[in-house]
Amino acid sequence: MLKEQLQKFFKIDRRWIFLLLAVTLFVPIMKPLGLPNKTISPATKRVYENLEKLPAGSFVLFSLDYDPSTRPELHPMATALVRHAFSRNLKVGVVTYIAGSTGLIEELFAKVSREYNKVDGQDYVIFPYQPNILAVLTQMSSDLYGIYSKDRNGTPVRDMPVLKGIKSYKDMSVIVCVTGTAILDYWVAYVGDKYRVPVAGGVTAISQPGYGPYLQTNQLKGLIGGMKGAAEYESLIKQPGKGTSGIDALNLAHLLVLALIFTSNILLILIRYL
Amino acid sequence: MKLIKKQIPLAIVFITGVLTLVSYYVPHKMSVNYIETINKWENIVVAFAFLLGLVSLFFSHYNKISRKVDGWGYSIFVFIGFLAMVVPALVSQGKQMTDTGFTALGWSYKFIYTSLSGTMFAVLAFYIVSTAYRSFRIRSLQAFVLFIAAFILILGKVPLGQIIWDWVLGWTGRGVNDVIEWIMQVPAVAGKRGIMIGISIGAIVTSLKIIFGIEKQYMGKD
Amino acid sequence: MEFFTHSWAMLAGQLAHGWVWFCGLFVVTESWMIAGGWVATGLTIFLFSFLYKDNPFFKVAEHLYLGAGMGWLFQVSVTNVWIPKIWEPVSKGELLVIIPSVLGLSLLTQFVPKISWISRYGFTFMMGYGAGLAIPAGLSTDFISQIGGTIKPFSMLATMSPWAIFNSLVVACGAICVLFYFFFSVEHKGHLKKVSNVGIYFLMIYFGAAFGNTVMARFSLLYGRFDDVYTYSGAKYFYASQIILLGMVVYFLVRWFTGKDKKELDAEETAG
Amino acid sequence: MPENTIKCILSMVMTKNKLFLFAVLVIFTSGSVCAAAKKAGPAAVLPGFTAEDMPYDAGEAVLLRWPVNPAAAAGTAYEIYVSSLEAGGWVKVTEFDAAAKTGADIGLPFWAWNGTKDEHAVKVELNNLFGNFPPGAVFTCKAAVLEKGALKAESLPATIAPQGNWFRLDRLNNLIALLGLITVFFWAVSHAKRKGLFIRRIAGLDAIDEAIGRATEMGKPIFYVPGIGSMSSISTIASAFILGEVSKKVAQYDSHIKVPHYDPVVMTVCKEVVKQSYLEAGRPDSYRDDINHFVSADQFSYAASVDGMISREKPAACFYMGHFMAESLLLAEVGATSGAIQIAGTDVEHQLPFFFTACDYTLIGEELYAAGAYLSKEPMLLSALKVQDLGKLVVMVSVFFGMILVSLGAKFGWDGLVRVVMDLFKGY
Repeated sequence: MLKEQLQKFFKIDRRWIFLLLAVTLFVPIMKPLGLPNKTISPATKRVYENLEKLPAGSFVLFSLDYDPSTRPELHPMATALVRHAFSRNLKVGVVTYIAGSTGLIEELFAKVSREYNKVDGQDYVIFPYQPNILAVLTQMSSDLYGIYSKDRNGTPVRDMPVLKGIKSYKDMSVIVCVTGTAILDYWVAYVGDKYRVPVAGGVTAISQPGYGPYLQTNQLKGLIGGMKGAAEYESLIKQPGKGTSGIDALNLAHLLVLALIFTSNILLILIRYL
Repeated sequence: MKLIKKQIPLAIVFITGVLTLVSYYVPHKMSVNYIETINKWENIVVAFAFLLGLVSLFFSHYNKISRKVDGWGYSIFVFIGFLAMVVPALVSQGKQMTDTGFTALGWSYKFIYTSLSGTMFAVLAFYIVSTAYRSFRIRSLQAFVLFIAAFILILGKVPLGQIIWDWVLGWTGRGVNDVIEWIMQVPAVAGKRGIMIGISIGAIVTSLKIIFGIEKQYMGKD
Repeated sequence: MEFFTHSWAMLAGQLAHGWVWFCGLFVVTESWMIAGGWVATGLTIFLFSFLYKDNPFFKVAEHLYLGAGMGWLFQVSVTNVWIPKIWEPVSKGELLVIIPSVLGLSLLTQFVPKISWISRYGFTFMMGYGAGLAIPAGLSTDFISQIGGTIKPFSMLATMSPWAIFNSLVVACGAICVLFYFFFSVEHKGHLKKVSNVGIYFLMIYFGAAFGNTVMARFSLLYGRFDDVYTYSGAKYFYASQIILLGMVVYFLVRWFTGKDKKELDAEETAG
Repeated sequence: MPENTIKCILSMVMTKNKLFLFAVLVIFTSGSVCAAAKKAGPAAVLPGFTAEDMPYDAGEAVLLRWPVNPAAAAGTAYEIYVSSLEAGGWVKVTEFDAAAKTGADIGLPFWAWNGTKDEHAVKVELNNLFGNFPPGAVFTCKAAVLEKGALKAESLPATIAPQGNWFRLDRLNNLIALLGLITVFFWAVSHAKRKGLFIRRIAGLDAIDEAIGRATEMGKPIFYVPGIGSMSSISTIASAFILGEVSKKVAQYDSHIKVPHYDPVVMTVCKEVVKQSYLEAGRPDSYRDDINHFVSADQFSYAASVDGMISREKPAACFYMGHFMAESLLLAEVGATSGAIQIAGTDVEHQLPFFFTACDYTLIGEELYAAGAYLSKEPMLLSALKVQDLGKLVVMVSVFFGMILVSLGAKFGWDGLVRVVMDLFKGY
């Protein structure tokens, strides 16, 4: 009798599993649990230190190249980075080479600039979307205004206070590129190495392992990886946000998958030996 | 007649194939210009191919509606969805954002298209769980190896998993990240490289069959 | 003649004025954003409802998505290809663009069975282009560089730790065994069988690791969708998610009680 | 066209004897360099500075070479200046310290470049400095030596007109591999023996008969999903061929098959293929034009609609052959729960894990390409498989011997051997 019972449970209707997953993911959204976040990975810490050691007023360039499909992992990361830059009163410039990210950048800066009452044009500037990344990267090495004469709303940037004294990579303290695409590789290869500017990155969990070599040779001055990296960065700047609640949900979901695999194997053994 | 129907198309495949192949080995400005023009042409032909798809989609759903096939009511939604994206695109000339905020296209892209495609992508997470439950059953040694690799990766990627690993296997002195690093850098690379090399040779042989007209099956046999 | 052109100009002016008014309608105000919240969470819940059972709401969302997907691609191809790459060059007299347009048009002859063979001109061009690109690039990146990549670690033999040497040996032997597994024209028996079995284990590790590696990304996406549904369930959106979810549950309950489900289930039993 | 090639051969010969001349110059000037170093003139002349056209490129770069000065004091740096006739005036291109940018840093293989460690070699790309200039434009370049910021010596300005080269000698290894592959390919195709061609068992393909048989008994349709590749992608072509063989069997068993499409061009090809198969199976009457029907050209709406069809029609067998991306698991999991036998085949290696776990049989990578030959048993296709096996053999042998040679080279310090082997197996 027990064998049939287990057999039935073995062939369980998968909709119960779906319901279980939905609940495990929805609970942390409604009430973040704040599960322990063991260690801050050294790569994330290096990005934090690169921004932390900059004197107030130095210029940071963010290249935010992600779109709605990679938003859950990368948007919390970008928000934490911009919050960190504003909390250190750094001057911020934003460029993008993915058409889909313009909406997300507007949303991010509308929210965060209110928190730190930063003014567009004075404390930060957002440049328009440019399709041909290689041409722009090489042009910015000599003269930024050659390619970006106006910001994304069309106002001329030359006399903006945020860009005072900024002409090319030499005047920028650090460049952080948050993307799920190969754009970070362009920044490292065409800018970081050639013009000796520190480049740090933020990527999705899937593409994180690929950047091991760059980190070892120090071409990349630090890397935030996936939702876990975003949660680590949020705990570094002590501002829990979507990253922290996200990592709680992922913690539970991953353990759910493991628990399910275990039960199905235990059932298999039981049925075989009963 | 056979010349126009069969010989010339095969000649087009051969000439375009060989020219594109040779341009890889010729750095001269002429071959760079050739590649640029042929890329542009390819985009244009693909745009027309898309038109072909659009017309066949409208054709099949229009037939469903006119012949009142059961479930024809849903076909109307195909046209509604199409207009819900194209009309705002016309209105806001293809721009999603202006300084005042969302344009009409920005609205329909964010609330209609992204939520639909994002949701279909997210449904994958449900199916990953049900596939994991169904197929990671250790019936053979090979299945056991598959199970172990997936288990370590899934466990090690989340902080709680790392804590559990340290708690259970802390005595080995190896953090789960090092083990994941090793798995991804050594055995996984060997497996992936084996497959990639096989694929590349297979793809090259098939491409040669196309260029030299041995693989003609796609042309039909009249 | 003069009257004729005058009325044309009047008509054009009307049309332009009408169009500007029509565009004005589409200013995205706050109420549009709330309506957008309802639409987004509604479509999300409809698509997720397929996980429970195929139902009319899913079919509506599915067909809506068919149209929206094609609509989006149409808009992208018009703004990125049709206008900048075909219409402008032709209007500027650069007639070279005619050749690919003709090849593209030839594809459309598919709808006329008698002359559908003309479409071969279009896709043979695409096939030749694809094949010509694939051969040298594939040869260089997936064939020659992979051999180079496997050999490279051994060039630093003098400075490598025994563990690193062991790893590069494992990579090299693993790749060879996997290639053995794919051998077609040789019967896999004897020691050949053992080698290809070892190859299968490397494939299993690769598949397991790749599967595990993508799990986190997919869950993050699902978390993102749930997060959106949660934001649209706020008071600002008049509790959109709850109301739609409730509506779905009520729909399924009603179907359950009215016995429609049972008839359908029986139909499935007999066929299954 | 002809005078171009003559000019190019001339320039090749010219560079050959220029190199010889340059070598003599080096020996001659290196002696004088030591002499000059002692005489601290206001701006000594940097000896042996030459500018030549960068080989194997589209004619947009210049190569500057001059011998490394072994007696260079610490902290010496070089600055490169270039000026074109129209613009005039020196434009500073780059600066680097004495140890960097030697002949060995230029990433060209041994058969195309003889730069050594004891000479500086700097590649200067002119197009992003001077925009795209007309071919034949002349540029003058010079190098300045700075010691702790102070100008110490300057080279004689050298003029050069960069030209487009006709052959990328550094891709010679790629070309030889290609020619070898083509000759073996034609040998295999022309010597296709009638019979006696062995091909090992591929489980996934033997299961096709069983799947179609099961579909006929249960009177349920077969779904054949050709993936989301375009017609020019190799796996889609292989998938169209397999569809031909599968629909031939379906016609014989008088079962029915449905093929939802993502790409209209692939749909037109598959219509042609299926009609032909029904003809060959002697059942032209049971062929219906709506076997191949277009669904959508958007990845996830295609997956959503096919999922809807599979769950509604509960097919007996599902085939997923071709190019798949993230939607592979969406299709395979819905097919699995509707109880169908599932056979998948793709060459997209990061989707193979999902097909492998969700489907009953999976054709891994090149097994998809071999499926056409396996099912049709056509002698020519079977012998073409020999080329694929030979390619794998070449890889195994070169990895094996390459490993040994390079390890020996590294152990006993034969850097030349290591460089030769490494350059052979690198993509340029």
